[in-house]
Amino acid sequence: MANSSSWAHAFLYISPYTFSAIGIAISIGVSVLGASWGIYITGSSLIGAAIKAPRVTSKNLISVIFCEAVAIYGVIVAIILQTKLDVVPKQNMHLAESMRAGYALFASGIIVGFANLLCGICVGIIGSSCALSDAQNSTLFVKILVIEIFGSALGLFGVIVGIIMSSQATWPLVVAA
Amino acid sequence: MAAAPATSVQGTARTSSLIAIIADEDTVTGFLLAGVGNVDLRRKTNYLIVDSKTPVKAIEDAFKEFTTRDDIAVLLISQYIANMIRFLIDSYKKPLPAILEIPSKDHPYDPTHDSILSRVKHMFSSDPAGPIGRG
Amino acid sequence: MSGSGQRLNVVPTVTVLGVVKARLVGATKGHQLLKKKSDALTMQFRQILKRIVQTKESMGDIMKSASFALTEAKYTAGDNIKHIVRENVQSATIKVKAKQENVAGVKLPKFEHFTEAGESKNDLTGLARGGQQIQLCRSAYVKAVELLVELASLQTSFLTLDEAIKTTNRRVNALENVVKPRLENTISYIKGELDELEREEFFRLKKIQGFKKREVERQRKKKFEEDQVAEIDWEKTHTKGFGSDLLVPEAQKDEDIIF
Amino acid sequence: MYGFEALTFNIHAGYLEAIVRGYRSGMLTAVDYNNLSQCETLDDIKLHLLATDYGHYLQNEPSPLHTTAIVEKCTQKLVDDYNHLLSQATEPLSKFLEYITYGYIIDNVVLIVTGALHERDVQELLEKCHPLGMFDGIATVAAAHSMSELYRLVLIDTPLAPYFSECITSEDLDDMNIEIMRNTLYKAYLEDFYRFCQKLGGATAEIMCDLLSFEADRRAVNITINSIGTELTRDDRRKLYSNFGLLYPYGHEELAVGEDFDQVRAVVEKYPPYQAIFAKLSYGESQMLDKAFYEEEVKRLTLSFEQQFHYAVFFAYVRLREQEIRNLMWISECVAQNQKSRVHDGIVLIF
Repeated sequence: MANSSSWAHAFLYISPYTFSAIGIAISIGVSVLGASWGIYITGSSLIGAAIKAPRVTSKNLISVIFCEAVAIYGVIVAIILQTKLDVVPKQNMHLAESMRAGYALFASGIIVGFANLLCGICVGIIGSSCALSDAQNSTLFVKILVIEIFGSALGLFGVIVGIIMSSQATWPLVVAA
Repeated sequence: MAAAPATSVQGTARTSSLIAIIADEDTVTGFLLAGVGNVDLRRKTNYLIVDSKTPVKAIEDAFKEFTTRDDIAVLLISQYIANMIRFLIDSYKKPLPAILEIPSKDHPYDPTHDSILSRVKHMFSSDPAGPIGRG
Repeated sequence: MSGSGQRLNVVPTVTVLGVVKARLVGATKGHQLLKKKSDALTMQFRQILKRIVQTKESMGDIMKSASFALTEAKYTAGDNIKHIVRENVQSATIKVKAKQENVAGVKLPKFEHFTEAGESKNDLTGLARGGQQIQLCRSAYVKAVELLVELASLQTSFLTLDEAIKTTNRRVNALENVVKPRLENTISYIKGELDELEREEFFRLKKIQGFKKREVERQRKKKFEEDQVAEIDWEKTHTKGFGSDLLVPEAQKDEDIIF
Repeated sequence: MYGFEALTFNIHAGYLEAIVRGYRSGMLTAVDYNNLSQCETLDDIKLHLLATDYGHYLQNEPSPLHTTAIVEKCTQKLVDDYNHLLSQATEPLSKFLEYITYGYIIDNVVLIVTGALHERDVQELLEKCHPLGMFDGIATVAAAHSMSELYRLVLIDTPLAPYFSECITSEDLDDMNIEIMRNTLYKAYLEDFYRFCQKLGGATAEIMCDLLSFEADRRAVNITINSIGTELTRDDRRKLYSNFGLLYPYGHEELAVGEDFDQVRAVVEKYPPYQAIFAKLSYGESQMLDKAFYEEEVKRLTLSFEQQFHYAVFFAYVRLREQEIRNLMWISECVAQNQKSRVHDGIVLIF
């Protein structure tokens, strides 16, 4: 804190709430981005494949649901994260503990958001392949579905770590004497 | 035995003549590939392509035209097309141009329909002693 | 046959007989010659027949393989090849020359195909795809054309020979069944007629002879009667001497119808 | 950015890719071919085809069926599929799809030019054109009286214009063998297509460049073999080779001087991918080469379906359909000509 006009100094003065809010926003926003990305990848292929093989539509909705689940992860984590927010007395605002809580929520939001983004894309691409393969050969559906499940598990890892991370966030509610 | 036929080739060097074709598309294509086709200055061809849309009238006209043109020595005609204008062919008596019925690719050759061959067969079967004595 | 009983309308004389006999000899000779010609033609005809049947059969196979070669060409070079070929047509490179062959005086047309020099436009067809197949197909069709031209000349020969044999045979038969019998009839008629004449002549001569004898007899009788009348004594001696071999009953019966 | 087209590919082309794969699944399989080769008449073939994607096209065909009718209808199916794809495609896929047809356009233009030189009826010529190679104003091609006029009036507006200007000067146009012109154009087209695919990048570039290289090499080998014994000089021959592909440049130099089939074979066998093709042929035998190349091409085209998110499937689909039509033509011709023993010689199984 030698120089009060340095970037690091300025950074420290950002409110932990800002970080928390950004974390929550990233958690849901990026997750939904991932989910929608996955859905359009799957969806466009699915629609095309369904023209020649209409039977694939209902089965391959599972891929869409998997992508949708990614968004739901984001929503869940966002809700969990926002419950972590507490009202902190003003003088505790820049205590180490509240700073830690803010960063924890921020990090957990980033973890969940980007894990879900990539998970969504991953599931989407596999889902698209799944739709195409299913249209050609219906025995492939279950096999690719297994891969898809592994793909969607990636998002869960992010969710788990994110939730554990967010449990680190405690706010100093009592003003130290 | 009769005396060996006095066979002497008299090279009457007539100008070269063409081979005319009335057949389906593929057969014509094949013969054109071999170099039989000819298009003269008035854009008259020496071949007629017959498909399912060609009217019998057009075939008849082509047949009459080819048989009256003096630069044609041989007229090849697909057998199934010949069957359409059988009456014309049967009434055709001139030795030149020679009418030749050829098989087309999806109509296997049927010797019973060939007017020449049927005459040949007729002679062989009805008159085992040979064609002498008819008359 | 139809000719029996018929004869030429001639005057039955010896001269005519000579003429008719000469004609018969001519007809026989002609018949023999024509028969020979017909045999020669028939032999040729039989050969042609055999070859036509053979060639027609092999034509089926050759055309089949040729059209299959075209299929192969179309397979490798694409279906469009036929249009390209058709648009490339300009002037025929394979042509036919008509020659004439003389078999026993019958002129048989004979075709010979020949390839006119000059590069064909189809040389480079299918350069990038299926050129070889196209060339194969082309040679297959050239082979087919060769065969067909041969067949065409066989077939025209067949028709011409058929016609020639028919006329020759008609002539042979005419000679054999009409002309010759008629001439023979005429000859026998003339001969019969001449015989008749001869017999008639003989009879007449006989008659004249008889008549003359009778005349002689009568005159002798007359003389005898005159002699009897004149000199009865002479009668006995003369009658024996003159009338011994003239005593034919016929002559005696007919004595009053003369004059 | 290899591999990342998966992220954005589907925005424009996902739907069409799925459709084209759907079309692919409608292609005839080994079982179908087996059944077809058992047929006795063309009507039997029709009956079999009625159960496939071609059914809709063949059902109204009157009964004395002709092989040309079958081929025509099957081509119609390909054309309809293609037009369906093209109408929904956006840049750059639409451009790519158009590139596929340039080959047919070249064929059509050459056909009409040939016909026009011989003063044939234009309407008649148009009927013979391949439907994939139609473009607006194709009829006016025939209106041109000389080649330079043709270029100036008509071709300048077609996609072929750059190929003409690139490789043919107007002096050349008038006295050029039409077949050489076709191949020169095709060479320019292949090179252009190759550049375009490289520009597209990603899996498309990778697969398409491989396919086009194969095509270029095949053309080089075929041109060499087919020009043996013709008036085509070595330099002219060399000019017809496309400037890319596995054989480029050293193989081309060697091919250009090749004088017989075995020399060609010696040159090409130095390249491992082609060694396998030639290994199937015995020495001196060149007739089955075309089929061997078709088989290799089909193999490569089929493999392109193993990868997703690239344009090569569209190319592969059109080519495979073409091969399928060839197969059908072969089968129906064999059946029509009663050459059942030869049926299996011509079928290149696709899947």
